[in-house]
Amino acid sequence: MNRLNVNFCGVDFKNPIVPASGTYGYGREYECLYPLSKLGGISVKGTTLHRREGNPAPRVAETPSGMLNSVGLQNGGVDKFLSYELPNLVTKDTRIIANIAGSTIEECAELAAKLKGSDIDMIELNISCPNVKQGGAAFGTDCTIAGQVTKAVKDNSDKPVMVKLSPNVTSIVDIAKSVEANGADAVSLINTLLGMRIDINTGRPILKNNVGGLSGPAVFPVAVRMVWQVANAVNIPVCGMGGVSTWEDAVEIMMAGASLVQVGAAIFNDPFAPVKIVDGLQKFCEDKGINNISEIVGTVKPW
Amino acid sequence: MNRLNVNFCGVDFKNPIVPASGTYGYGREYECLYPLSKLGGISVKGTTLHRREGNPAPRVAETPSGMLNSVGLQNGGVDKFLSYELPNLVTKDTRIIANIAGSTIEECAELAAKLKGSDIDMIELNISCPNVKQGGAAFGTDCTIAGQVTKAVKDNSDKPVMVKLSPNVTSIVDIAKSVEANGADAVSLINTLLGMRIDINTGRPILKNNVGGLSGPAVFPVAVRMVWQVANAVNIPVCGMGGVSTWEDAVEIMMAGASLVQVGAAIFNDPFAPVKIVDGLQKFCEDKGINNISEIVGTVKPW
Amino acid sequence: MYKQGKYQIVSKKTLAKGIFDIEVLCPDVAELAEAGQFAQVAAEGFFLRRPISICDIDKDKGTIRLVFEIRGKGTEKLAELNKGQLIDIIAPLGKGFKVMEGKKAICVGGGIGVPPMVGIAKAYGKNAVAISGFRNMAAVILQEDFKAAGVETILWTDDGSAGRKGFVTDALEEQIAKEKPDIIVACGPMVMLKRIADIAEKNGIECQVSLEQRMACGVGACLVCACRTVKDGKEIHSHVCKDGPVFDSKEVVFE
Amino acid sequence: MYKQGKYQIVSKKTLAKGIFDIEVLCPDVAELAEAGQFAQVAAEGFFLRRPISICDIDKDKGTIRLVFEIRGKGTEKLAELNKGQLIDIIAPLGKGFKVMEGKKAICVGGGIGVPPMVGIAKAYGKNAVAISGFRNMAAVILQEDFKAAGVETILWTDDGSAGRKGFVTDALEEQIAKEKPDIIVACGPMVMLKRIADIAEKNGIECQVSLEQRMACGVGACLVCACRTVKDGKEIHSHVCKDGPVFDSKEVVFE
Ligand SMILES: Cc1cc2nc3c(=O)[nH]c(=O)nc-3n(C[C@H](O)[C@H](O)[C@H](O)COP(=O)(O)OP(=O)(O)OC[C@H]3O[C@@H](n4cnc5c(N)ncnc54)[C@H](O)[C@@H]3O)c2cc1C
Ligand SMILES: Cc1cc2nc3c(=O)[nH]c(=O)nc-3n(C[C@H](O)[C@H](O)[C@H](O)COP(=O)(O)OP(=O)(O)OC[C@H]3O[C@@H](n4cnc5c(N)ncnc54)[C@H](O)[C@@H]3O)c2cc1C
Ligand SMILES: Cc1cc2nc3c(=O)[nH]c(=O)nc-3n(C[C@H](O)[C@H](O)[C@H](O)COP(=O)(O)O)c2cc1C
Ligand SMILES: Cc1cc2nc3c(=O)[nH]c(=O)nc-3n(C[C@H](O)[C@H](O)[C@H](O)COP(=O)(O)O)c2cc1C
Ligand code: FES
Ligand code: FES
Repeated sequence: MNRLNVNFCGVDFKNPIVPASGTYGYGREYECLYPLSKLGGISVKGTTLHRREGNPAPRVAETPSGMLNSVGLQNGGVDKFLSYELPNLVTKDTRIIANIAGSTIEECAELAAKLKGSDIDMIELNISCPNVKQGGAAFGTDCTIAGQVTKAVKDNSDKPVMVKLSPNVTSIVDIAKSVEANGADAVSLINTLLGMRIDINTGRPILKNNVGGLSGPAVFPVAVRMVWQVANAVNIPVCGMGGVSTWEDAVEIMMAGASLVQVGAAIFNDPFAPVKIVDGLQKFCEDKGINNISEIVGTVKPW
Repeated sequence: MNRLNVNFCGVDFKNPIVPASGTYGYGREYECLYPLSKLGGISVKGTTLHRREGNPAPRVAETPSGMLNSVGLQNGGVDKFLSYELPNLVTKDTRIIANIAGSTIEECAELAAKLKGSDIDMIELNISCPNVKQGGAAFGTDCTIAGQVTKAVKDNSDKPVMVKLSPNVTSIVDIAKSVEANGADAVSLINTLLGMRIDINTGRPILKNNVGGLSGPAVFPVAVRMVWQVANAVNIPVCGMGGVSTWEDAVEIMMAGASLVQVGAAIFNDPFAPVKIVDGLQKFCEDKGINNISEIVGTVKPW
Repeated sequence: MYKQGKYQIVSKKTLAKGIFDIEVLCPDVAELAEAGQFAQVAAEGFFLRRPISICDIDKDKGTIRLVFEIRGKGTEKLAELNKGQLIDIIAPLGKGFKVMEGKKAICVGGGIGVPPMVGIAKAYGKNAVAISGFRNMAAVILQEDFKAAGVETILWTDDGSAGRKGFVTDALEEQIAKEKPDIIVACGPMVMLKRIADIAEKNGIECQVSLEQRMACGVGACLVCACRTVKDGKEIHSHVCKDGPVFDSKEVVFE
Repeated sequence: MYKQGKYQIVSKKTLAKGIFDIEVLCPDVAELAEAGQFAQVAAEGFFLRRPISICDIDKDKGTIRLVFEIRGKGTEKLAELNKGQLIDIIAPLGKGFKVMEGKKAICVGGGIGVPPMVGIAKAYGKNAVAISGFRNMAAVILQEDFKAAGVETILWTDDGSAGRKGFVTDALEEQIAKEKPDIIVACGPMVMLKRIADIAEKNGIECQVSLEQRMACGVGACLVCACRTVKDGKEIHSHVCKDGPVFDSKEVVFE
């Protein structure tokens, strides 16, 4: 018995585990290890209106229990996504979350419009990328703009829209409430924390972009806290992520309030991480006599 | 030749390594391992106007490459500090940084006034404790209040005042500028990032306070980034901390812009960490032919 | 006074499923150590050290014994350590049990609370009675150690599969009825300690309990290991690593 | 097509100070592997895997060889692995070198860029000339491996303490003058590769270079390992782990 199926914003996921945007491409690279149908869904690489080359390399730096990246949304653009990636993805028997980002509100709206009528299951609106000059974090750190972008995308979309929040803010709850008020069907969090590493031998930042986004197990406690705060403050579902690498982590972030869980950087360490987490959750439910994993969502009892 | 002496806000430190407030008590517990005179200084446990019992236990949770704490400023109060701890500390041949925190602006002012004429070398005004209900983070996340507290303390103090900033903000640069504008002689950063862990067996937060402050190597890249941003935005010196555990880390955060470095959670893992870092820095200077460690401060060359 | 260092493991035994007994050669630590103190043990790959009681001290050989159970990932890592390898410890830490020459003690241990009873029971020798409680026969450990030191042993298990069936608190009441001791020392779950403290108080016997709390520094500097105690009629937060782990039971505020 | 698993180390050798040669029994990987591909190697305690070239492949024995130098903490950890232990790798990854039946190749390696030359030189066998450059005699590695495969070896060192004194680029020009090859394959520092690409172009010889870049996934999914290349006259970001590590030198934009 599959005890893991969850309904998130009206979309049925066979399990709550979804590789995080930007860490899994469009799934092609992992298919030789296991069928993508084992995954609840895939949040694809951030898609922009036009092809982007991203930032210069190096784009990655290791950190204790984590990493910084400064990819800067390299992608082939939405048309390539629709014509080349999506037709392939729809054959994989897994949910497709289109992660989109724009430099202006209009661009975001246009992106959403382009995805209208397509076979994607949901939109994840990224207003929190720390690695781009326009849009990105600038959207995600201002309540008013965050709300406006959300509204623009909702107005142009026929899919559930999940808004991806930045952790680099004083109050993530305020941003979450603002996007909820503007029609977001769900929120996902956390995107990466802004960080920096310096090569002490050269005296230069390791990343060519100087700064980059921190992810991996190091950020997990911050993610759990933010998911918990946001889940308690909004009435829309929460997709949790940030450092999840084991099924225990998935249970923890779900107890904090996440109905859906994305797994990112952990995949670089262990490409099987998402499927191991799925298997672990299934066994956890069986061992504990939990009929459906959704039952644990938000069950943490604060002191 | 000691290549490590630094002048910070007019105070001479024999080296830039200072155990971080709250992680080293008043030094008494480490004296049996090495003389405190090996340290540049000690930032003592956060001191409040009156004795505080702090939060209920558990007050600590382990995290990947780090830990959460929710001590909540347990301390004996400023009078006990002045009568019992300070007389002992002044005999130790190391600089004394009094870390103070108040629930109101008036309390902070009063604390500063109490320290007037005492043998402390500097004040570190903590406006960023995530574990107390009043004051603490509430001060450190608002530019205006941060400025007001700073001014109140400066007006009542005859010592250099360093203001300790919270990383849980959208723009730490804005807060830093505000405290600078209000007379701060230096800033120190980062205090802990707010985080949470849940015991999945009991479904309850591990910390009795539910949430706590994240520190240790996990936060190091965030600290380096913030030190770099702040050092580039203000004209007062920066005391850097957050995850520093090796001399290489100390060099890195100094290159980012820190003139003084505090070492916290690393001490729990290795009580000799601060002295190992001092020795490592000295050797680094010798190997590289650096006459004084201050020469590397802020030397990172961004791309 | 404590030391920090990497010391050699000179022997390793499995006492029961998931329970290990390692003997560490650390003359400087052994020299300072007292029964009831503990060590902060580094587990590779984990940020915080794990507090483990010093089960026994051999000052002549210069060794201490650490007996621990796998409870999570850190102790699992510690269990991988083998004879000949180095273990990184900070020890001895905290305040141990009182040893009163010529006085009679009952040492009560429950489960993984039994190890710290070995050292203190030995100190009282023939004047000590060691009451140990375990879930079942498979979990029984360290009884021979008490006997070898001339300590009278009383064994109870929850299911009666070894010794008598029932809880150590019942065993304690029986033993007090038989021969009232001068002091009771105890280590085990909070509920057990609370009951023992009550029994001690009712019978007017001095009682020391060894508490647990999550720790960071282990030496009294970080203040995370708070426990509620009463001093001069006022409730305050003491610290398990420095003021304890051994406390007079009258001081402890049991929740 | 690649595999991920923990495979046994069947031999370990020290080739020079800080340079290790480990042979890993991984028949499924060896079966798939081609010269020039690499492995993503997990180093215990470190979050990211370390990319290491596949130095040599023995499809009959089912082994691959990884030759690596200690460059930092991760490779230091890898160097602790011993014969009999397991190593966690993802391999084979990326695109290897072209093997053209019956054609002549010059394989140029500089320093730790020499190991990936072993597999490809072997593939060309007697049709290959291996030019290797090292800092000094103490750093010289793998020359016997080339010879055993019937490959002509040319050795230069920066200080002339072994072979001839000078840079491999000079050696390459000399060799081309002697006998023009059909292809040049090279691995080493960027400056060396750029020079070699220029020499190849000047002489109208096809040239493949193996690039390095910091990596995360190693399989083409995360896009961190960008390198500037020219495709259809347009400069784009390709990815070392998937589009490379071996690139046609004409595609590469050397900074
Ligand atoms: C003074 C003292 C003496 C102890 N003596 C012994 C002993 O002799 N033998 C023995 O088997 N155990 C003893 N314990 C308990 C032992 O410290 C824990 O079982 C151990 O820390 C669990 O670590 P883990 O990594 O396996 O568990 P995890 O749950 O993975 O650990 C996560 C974190 O929680 C802490 N933690 C979890 N449980 C406890 C606990 N019960 N007490 C304190 N911290 C905890 C860990 O130290 C770590 O920081 C003692 C505890 C204290 C405070
Ligand atoms: C395709 C490819 C093949 C390689 N083949 C070999 C080989 O056969 N033998 C060999 O000795 N080395 C090889 N390298 C280089 C090797 O990957 C690095 O020396 C190693 O990653 C350094 O790790 P560290 O932990 O010792 O250094 P640290 O500096 O501590 O590593 C920190 C981080 O930077 C990365 N990093 C540092 N230097 C490099 C580098 N030069 N290239 C890529 N990532 C780096 C590390 O992987 C890690 O993520 C290869 C690199 C690539 C990209
Ligand atoms: C290499 C890399 C690329 C990423 N690209 C994107 C992206 O394109 N869009 C996006 O919304 N998030 C992106 N992220 C953020 C992740 O989706 C995720 O929010 C973050 O990494 C935290 O999760 P983790 O700790 O599990 O990796 C990227 C993360 C990494 C590591
Ligand atoms: C147990 C603990 C107690 C702390 N108490 C204080 C405090 O009283 N005052 C203060 O300003 N910072 C306090 N801090 C924050 C540290 O001084 C430091 O800013 C933070 O831990 C980051 O540094 P680290 O990663 O090196 O520990 C405390 C940190 C810890 C871990
Ligand atoms: S663990 Fe630090 S004071 Fe007890
Ligand atoms: S390392 Fe991930 S794409 Fe190359």
